Amino acid sequence: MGPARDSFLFEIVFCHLSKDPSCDSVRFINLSFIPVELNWLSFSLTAFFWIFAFINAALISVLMLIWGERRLIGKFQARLGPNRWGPLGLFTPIADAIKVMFKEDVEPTLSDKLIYVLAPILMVVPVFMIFPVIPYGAKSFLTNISVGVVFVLAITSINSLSVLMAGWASGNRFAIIGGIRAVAMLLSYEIPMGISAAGVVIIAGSLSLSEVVESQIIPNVIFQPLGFIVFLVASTAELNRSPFDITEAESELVAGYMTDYSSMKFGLFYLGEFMATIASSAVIVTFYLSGWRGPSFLPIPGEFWFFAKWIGVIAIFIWFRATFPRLRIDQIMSLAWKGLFELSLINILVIALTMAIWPDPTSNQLIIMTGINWVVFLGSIYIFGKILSPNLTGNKIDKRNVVYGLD
Amino acid sequence: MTKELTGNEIKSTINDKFHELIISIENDHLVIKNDNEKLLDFFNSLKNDNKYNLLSSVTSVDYMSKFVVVYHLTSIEKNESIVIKIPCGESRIEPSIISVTSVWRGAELQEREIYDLMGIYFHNHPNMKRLLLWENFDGHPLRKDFVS
Amino acid sequence: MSTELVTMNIGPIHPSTHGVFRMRVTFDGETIIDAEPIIGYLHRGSEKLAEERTYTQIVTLTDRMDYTASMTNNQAYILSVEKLAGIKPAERGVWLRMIAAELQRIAAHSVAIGFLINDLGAWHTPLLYLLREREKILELFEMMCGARITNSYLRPGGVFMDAPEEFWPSLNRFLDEMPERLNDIENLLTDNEIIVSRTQNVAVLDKEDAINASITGPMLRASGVDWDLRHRNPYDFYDKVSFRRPLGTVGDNNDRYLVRLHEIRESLKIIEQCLDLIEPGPIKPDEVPFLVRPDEGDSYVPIEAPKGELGFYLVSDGGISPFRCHVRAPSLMNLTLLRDMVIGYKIADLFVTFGSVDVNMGEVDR
Amino acid sequence: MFGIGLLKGLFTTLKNLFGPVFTVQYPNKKVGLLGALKFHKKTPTNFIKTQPKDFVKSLAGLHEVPEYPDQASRFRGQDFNWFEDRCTGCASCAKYCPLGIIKIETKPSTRDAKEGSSYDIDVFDIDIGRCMFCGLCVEACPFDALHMGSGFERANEKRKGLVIPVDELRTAIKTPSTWFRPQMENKNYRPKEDDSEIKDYRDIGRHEKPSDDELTERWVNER
Repeated sequence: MGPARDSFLFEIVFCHLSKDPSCDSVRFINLSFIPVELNWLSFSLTAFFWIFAFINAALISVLMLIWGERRLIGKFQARLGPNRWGPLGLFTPIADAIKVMFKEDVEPTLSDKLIYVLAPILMVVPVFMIFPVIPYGAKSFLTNISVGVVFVLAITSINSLSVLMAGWASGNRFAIIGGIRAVAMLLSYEIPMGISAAGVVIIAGSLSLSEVVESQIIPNVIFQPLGFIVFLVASTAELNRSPFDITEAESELVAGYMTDYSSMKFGLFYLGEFMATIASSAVIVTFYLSGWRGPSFLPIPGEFWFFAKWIGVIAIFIWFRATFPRLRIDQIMSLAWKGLFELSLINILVIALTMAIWPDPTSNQLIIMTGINWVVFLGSIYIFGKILSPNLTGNKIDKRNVVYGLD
Repeated sequence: MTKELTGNEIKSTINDKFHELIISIENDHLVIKNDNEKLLDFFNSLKNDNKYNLLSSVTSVDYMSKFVVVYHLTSIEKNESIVIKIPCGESRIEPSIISVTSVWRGAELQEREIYDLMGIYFHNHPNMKRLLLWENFDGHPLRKDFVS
Repeated sequence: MSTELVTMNIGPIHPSTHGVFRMRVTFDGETIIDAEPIIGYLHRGSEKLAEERTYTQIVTLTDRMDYTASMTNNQAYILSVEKLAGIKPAERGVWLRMIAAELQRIAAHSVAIGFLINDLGAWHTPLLYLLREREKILELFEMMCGARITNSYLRPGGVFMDAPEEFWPSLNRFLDEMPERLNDIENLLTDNEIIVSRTQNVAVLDKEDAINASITGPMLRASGVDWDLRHRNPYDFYDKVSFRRPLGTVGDNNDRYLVRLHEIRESLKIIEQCLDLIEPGPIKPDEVPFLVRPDEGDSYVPIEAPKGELGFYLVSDGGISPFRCHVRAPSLMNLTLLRDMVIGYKIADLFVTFGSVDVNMGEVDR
Repeated sequence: MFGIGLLKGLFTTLKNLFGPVFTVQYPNKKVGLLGALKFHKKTPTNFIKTQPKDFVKSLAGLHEVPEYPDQASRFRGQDFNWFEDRCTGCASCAKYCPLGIIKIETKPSTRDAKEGSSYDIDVFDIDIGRCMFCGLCVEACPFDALHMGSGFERANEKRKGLVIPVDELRTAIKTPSTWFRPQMENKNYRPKEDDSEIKDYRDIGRHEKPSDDELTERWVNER
C-alpha cells in the first residue's frame, strides 16, 4: 500500500473515501465514509476507479487520434478528410467502432484458433500498462515505479510477439510474411531504442520517469539531438508506422499479419496500434521533450505543456506518414544495424564521456556539453549519410537526371 | 517519318536465298510461304542482317478460305517498317506456323493471344497456352465461324 | 538452415495490381524466384465486338481499352481508319486532337507516377496531388466533349465538335499552373532518399532486351533508346512542333519514373506550340459520311500512346464495319519481360516494378 | 547530404497542409453562419426570422447547403431530352446506337393529312442501364429532336427503373446538354442554370454551319 500512496492522483481519490487520519490534509471536502479498518476496501475502490478512468481515457484518446489522423492526413493531401458525421466529422470514429463491432467475425479454417484469438488481446493489454507510469504533471502520475524507463521499454516490445502470433495463427501467406517481417524489424529496432534511452538515463541518474523529467534543465531533444533522432526513428519502426510499415504494407501484403482478421479482433489490432502511438509519443515527450516542464515564468500548469507536446509528437508521426513511402525490408534492417545502432553507440559514448568529465554539471557546463553533442550529431549524421546511402540498396545511389534524345 | 516499304522494296532487301519462299508481292507487303524449316532462318536474317529488330505486332486474320498471320516489323536504326503475311491453315483444321519467339521475345504473349482467340498453333513456343480465356474454353472466338 | 519455397497468388484482387492482374509468384523468404503473370480477367472481346459495329461506333469501344488514355486510343484508331478509307483530315481537327492527346498524355503519366509512388508505400499523398492536376485535365475534356474518361471525341476526319470558347482560357490557366505543380511533385519525390534507394538499380532493363521484347513507350526510352513515334514517325502534325525526348541512362525503375515526369513537361510545351499554330477552319471535312465505307485493304498506323506504341490493325472487306480489328496493345507487350525483371529482387520490388511498367488492365485484356 | 530529400518532401507536404483544399462536397456541405448567409443571400435578422432552426444549426457549423460540381454545358448526362414535335420516327438514333438500346415503335400519323410522311411515336424507350452515353444517337438525329440531358442523378434500385419510357421523355423538364448542338452554344444557352429549361422545340433552332468570317471572329480575335 505504501508506494501507491506516493501518487497524488491515487491519494486524492483514496482520501475522499477513507477516514484515514493520515490524509486529513489532502481532503478538499470531508465526505469520507469508509472507516480506517476497511482501508483495503478504499484502496481497492480507488484502484478500480483509476483503472476504469485510465482505460476509458485511453480508448477515447484512440478515437480522437483516429479522427485527428484522418483529418490531418486529409489536410496534408489538400482534401478535407472525414467531415460528414457530427461537427467536423468528430463522430466518424464512433461510427467506425460500431461498424467494426457488428461485422461478421470470421475465423479461417486453417487458423490456430487459440493463438488466433489471443493475439489481438496481447496487442492491446500491454499498452494500457504504460499510461499509469507516465508523469503527466509534477504531481499527476498514478504510480512512480523506480524502474520506469526499463518498464516502458519492456512493455512496448511485447507487441512484436502479438504480431508474430497473429501472422502465424492466421494460416495465410500474406500474414506469415507480415509476421516474420515484424519480428525481424521490431527486434532490431529494440536495440538502438534501448541504447539511446540509456543516454537519457545517464543524464537523469535514475531509471524513474519522474526523475528523468526533473533532470531535464535543457530538454534532451536539444541536449542530445542524436539520441532523440535515433529514438524517434526507432519508435516509428516499433509502432509499424510509415515509412516502416512493412508488416502491414498495404500495397504489398494487403494488410500483413491482420489480413484474415475481421470484426472486433481487427478492431483490437487497430486499437492497439493507435494506442501504442499515443503511448510512445508520451514516452518521447517524457524522455526528450522535458515532459511537463514548460517555461517557468508562465503561470500554466505542467499538464498543459505535457499534452501540448504530446499532440505535437503525434502530429509529427502523422506528418511522416503523409510524406514518406515505405522502405524495403533489407533497407530497414541495414538502417537499424548499420545506421541507428552505431549512432546510438556514439551518442551514449559522448554522453558518458562528458558526464565523466563533469559529473555534476553547472549550467555553463551543460551548454558546453550541448555544443559538443550538436557537433557530434551533425558530424555523425553526415558521415553515416555518406556511408549508409550506398549501403541501403547495396548499390551506389547517385543523383540522376534524364538525358535528351539528339535530333 | 518511318518509311513503309512496298512489296518490291522488301523483296530487294531480303536475302536472295529466301526468294523462293515468296508467294506473291503485293502493293505494300510480301506474302511468304508457310515453310516450317526455312521460316525461322528467314526471320532471323530479317532481324540480324536487315536490322528489323522491333516486332511491332503479330496478328492474324481469318479470311474463311485461309488464315493469314501478319507481321509488322520495324527497324529502329533504319526507321523503316515492313509487313509480311503468311497464309496458313487452308483446310481450317489445326492451322499451325512456326513461332518467332526465339527471334523476337515480344512475340511471346501475342502468339499466345492468337492461339487463344484464333486457334493458330505456334510450334516451338515456350508456353503455348491460352492467354485471355480460361483453359477449358471451347472454340476460338475470333474465327468467323465461331458460334457462342 | 533449410527453407521452404512459398508460392502465392497475388491478385486478381489485391490493392496494387492496378485492376485485375494476377501473378503466381514463388518466394524464397523475401526473394522472388519465379513470377508468372496471368491475365484475362477483364477480357471483353473488343476485337470481336468491333467486327459487328460501324467504323464510327468502334470509337466508343476504343475508349474502354486504356481507360486512363481514351483520347490517344481514339487517335490511334481514327488514324488507322483515315488511312484505310483515304480520308484527309481537316487541319483544325488535327490540331484539336493533338491538344487532346497531349493533355491525355499528361493525365495518363500523372496516374502512372501517382500509382507508382503508391506502390512504393506512400500514403496516397503524391497520388492525390497528381490526381488533383489530372482532375483539371478531365474538366477540360468535359468542356471539349462532355465526358471525362470515355471521351469518344475523335471522328474520322477530325473531331466531332470544335472546342467551346471557355476551353481556351481554362487551358491557358492550366498551362500556367502546371509547371509549378510539377516542381512541387519533384520536390516531394525526385530527391527523396527513400524513393531513390527503393527504385535505383532495381529491375534494370537493357536496350537490346527491351527492343527484342517489343517494349515501347516511356519504358523503352527509360532504357536509353531514342524511339518516340512522335519524333521518328510523326503522325498528325507532330512534325510541325518541336519537343525533346527524355531518355533514361540505366533503365531501372527510377529512370522510368523520371522519363514520365519529364515527358509531362515536354507535353506542356507541345500544347503551347499547338495553341500558337492552331487556326480557324472546319474541324471535319464535309465529305466524310457518317457511315465510313473504305475499300478492301488493311491498315496499321502506330502512334505513341502514353503506354507505348499503340496501333489498330484494321482489315476492310468493303463493308461498313471492319472485317478484322486487331489492337496492338502496348500494355500487353510491356508485360512480356516482367518475370525476367523481378527475379532476384524482393517482394516489395515486385509491385514497384509492376507499377513502373504502367500497364492498364483494360488494355491488356481488351 | 543524406536526408535533404526527405526534408524537402516534408516541407512540400507542409506547404500543402496550409494550402487550399480541392474537395467538392457533392451533394451538400455543412456551413457555419457566414456560409449560410452567403448561400441564402439574407441578412442575419432575416435569416433568424425565416429559418430559426437553420440559424441554430449554422451556429454549430452544421447547416447543410447543396453544393454541385461545375458542369460543362456539353456534359453528356443521363436523362435524354426528346422533342416529339420534331421527331419523325426515322429511327436513325436506334440504328446508330452501338448497343441497340433505343426501342422505337411508330404508326402512321393520325394528325398529318399526307399519310406516311409523318409518324406517331408509340414507344421510344431508352435503356440507360446499358447506355454508355457516347452520344452517337444525338449525333445521328437529322432533325435535332434528341438531345443528351444534363442530369446525372438517375440511380435506381431496379433495372426496370433505368429504362426511360416515352411518357417520361414527353413530360420531363427539358434541360438539354449542348453536346453536338452548336446552335445552342451560340445562343449562350447553359444547362443547369435557373432559367435554362427549354419549353418549345423551336427555341433550340437548327444548326447552320458558321461562315469563315464568323470563325475568325470567334477564334482569332478571341486570343
